[in-house]
Amino acid sequence: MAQLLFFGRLGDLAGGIERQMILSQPHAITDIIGLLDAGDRLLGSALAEPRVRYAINGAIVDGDTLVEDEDELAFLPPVSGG
Amino acid sequence: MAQLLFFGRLGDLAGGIERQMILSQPHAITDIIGLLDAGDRLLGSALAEPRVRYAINGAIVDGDTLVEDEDELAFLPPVSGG
Amino acid sequence: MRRSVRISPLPFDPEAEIAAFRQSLENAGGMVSFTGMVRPSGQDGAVSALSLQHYPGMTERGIEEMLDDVASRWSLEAVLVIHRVGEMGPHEPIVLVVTASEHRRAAFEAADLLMDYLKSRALFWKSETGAQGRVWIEPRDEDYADAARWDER
Amino acid sequence: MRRSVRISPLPFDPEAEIAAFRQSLENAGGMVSFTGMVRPSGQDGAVSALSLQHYPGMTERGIEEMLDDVASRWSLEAVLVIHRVGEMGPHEPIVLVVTASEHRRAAFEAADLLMDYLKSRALFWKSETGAQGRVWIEPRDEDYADAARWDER
Repeated sequence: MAQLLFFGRLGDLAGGIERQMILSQPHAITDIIGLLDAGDRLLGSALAEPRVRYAINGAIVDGDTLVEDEDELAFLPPVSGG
Repeated sequence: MAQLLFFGRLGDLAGGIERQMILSQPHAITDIIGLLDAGDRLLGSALAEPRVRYAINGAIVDGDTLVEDEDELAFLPPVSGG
Repeated sequence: MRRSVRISPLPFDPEAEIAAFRQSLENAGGMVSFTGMVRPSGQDGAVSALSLQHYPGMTERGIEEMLDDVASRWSLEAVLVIHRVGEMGPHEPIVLVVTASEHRRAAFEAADLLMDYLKSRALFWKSETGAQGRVWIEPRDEDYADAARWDER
Repeated sequence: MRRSVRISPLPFDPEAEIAAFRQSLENAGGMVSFTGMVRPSGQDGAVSALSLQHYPGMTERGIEEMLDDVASRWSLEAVLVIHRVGEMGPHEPIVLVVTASEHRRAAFEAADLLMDYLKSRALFWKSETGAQGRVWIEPRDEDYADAARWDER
């Protein structure tokens, strides 16, 4: 089961910071966004914004990268520290 | 009586930070350096170095400025704070 | 370069941290600190609360990489970074960066770069709760420009 | 801009001063401090004591003029300058500059400029006593260059 993390305002749209997703086979991140978009257009379009970055298991990756069932996939909107 | 102040290493050469000098008439600072030089060549040449600045009553002035008998004349070598 | 990074939901006392840091110094002649506080008025008027979120593990690794960069640019004796997360109110300290070096320029520049990075590149997400409810904050254009100053060097 | 300048032969506690300064702030989001300490090894090897002399009245006026310049360049909430004079030993604080502003850039730049000025232009004369006896210190070329950075702006 893949762990999905939604940071910042994405967590408000997703209704929580964490969500699980069962991936019977590896999926590209863009495909996963498509699946989420099918369930919630608002969330899907927010995740597809160009300023949102993706990380798999704590490393920044691009949208073509495949997510496996044991992975942690994080959606990172623009940051604002300090 | 004019008050002469010697800061930094100039005080070591002058044998103290303060010295009094009776000026029966106004003298240019360069003349006062000449008088001091006559008594102590080491002090005189240190005071004449181009990096030494002069202040009369707390205001920076140049060497032509006249010092009166009630004035405070300070010799300021290069500074080094903080 | 000695380094210490702490991300915590607990309040911290900036001056107690600065004092302990200073006492630990052996040969530094200069120490620079930056303390960031919650401003009582934010982008959207009066702020009643501020919330900071991070990505545990990844945020810390990102800051450690910034410190590798800092260590490669300047000769510093020590660096301290404390960043608060969770909920906090007006005037509470959010972030503290302290740097120490033999001569002051390195300490100033390192603290400046670290703050630029923390504001615009470190993985923190900030929201302010005011009269209009909760608003997520993004870096100001000025923050991106500040951080970009270090890219060419 | 609230301002406070103190030149004193008494030791001071930098962090107690920074804490009091921070508590006084009303709307600043950032505070920068620089603390200068006596380095145990100076230009001439181990330093056993350092002595700082000033010109009472004229030195204070010079610093007030620097603060006029600072106030004209940046929007700051408050500035504090403390400079010690007289005799002091290794690790003792010599100088403290603290600045606070709404956004951090002004606080960083103002503290940086004030330190450049204090090091190279303010009326202080410093001597170090080490193995070779007492040596008067003059600014390093770097200090003059640092201060000159602000002249064109």
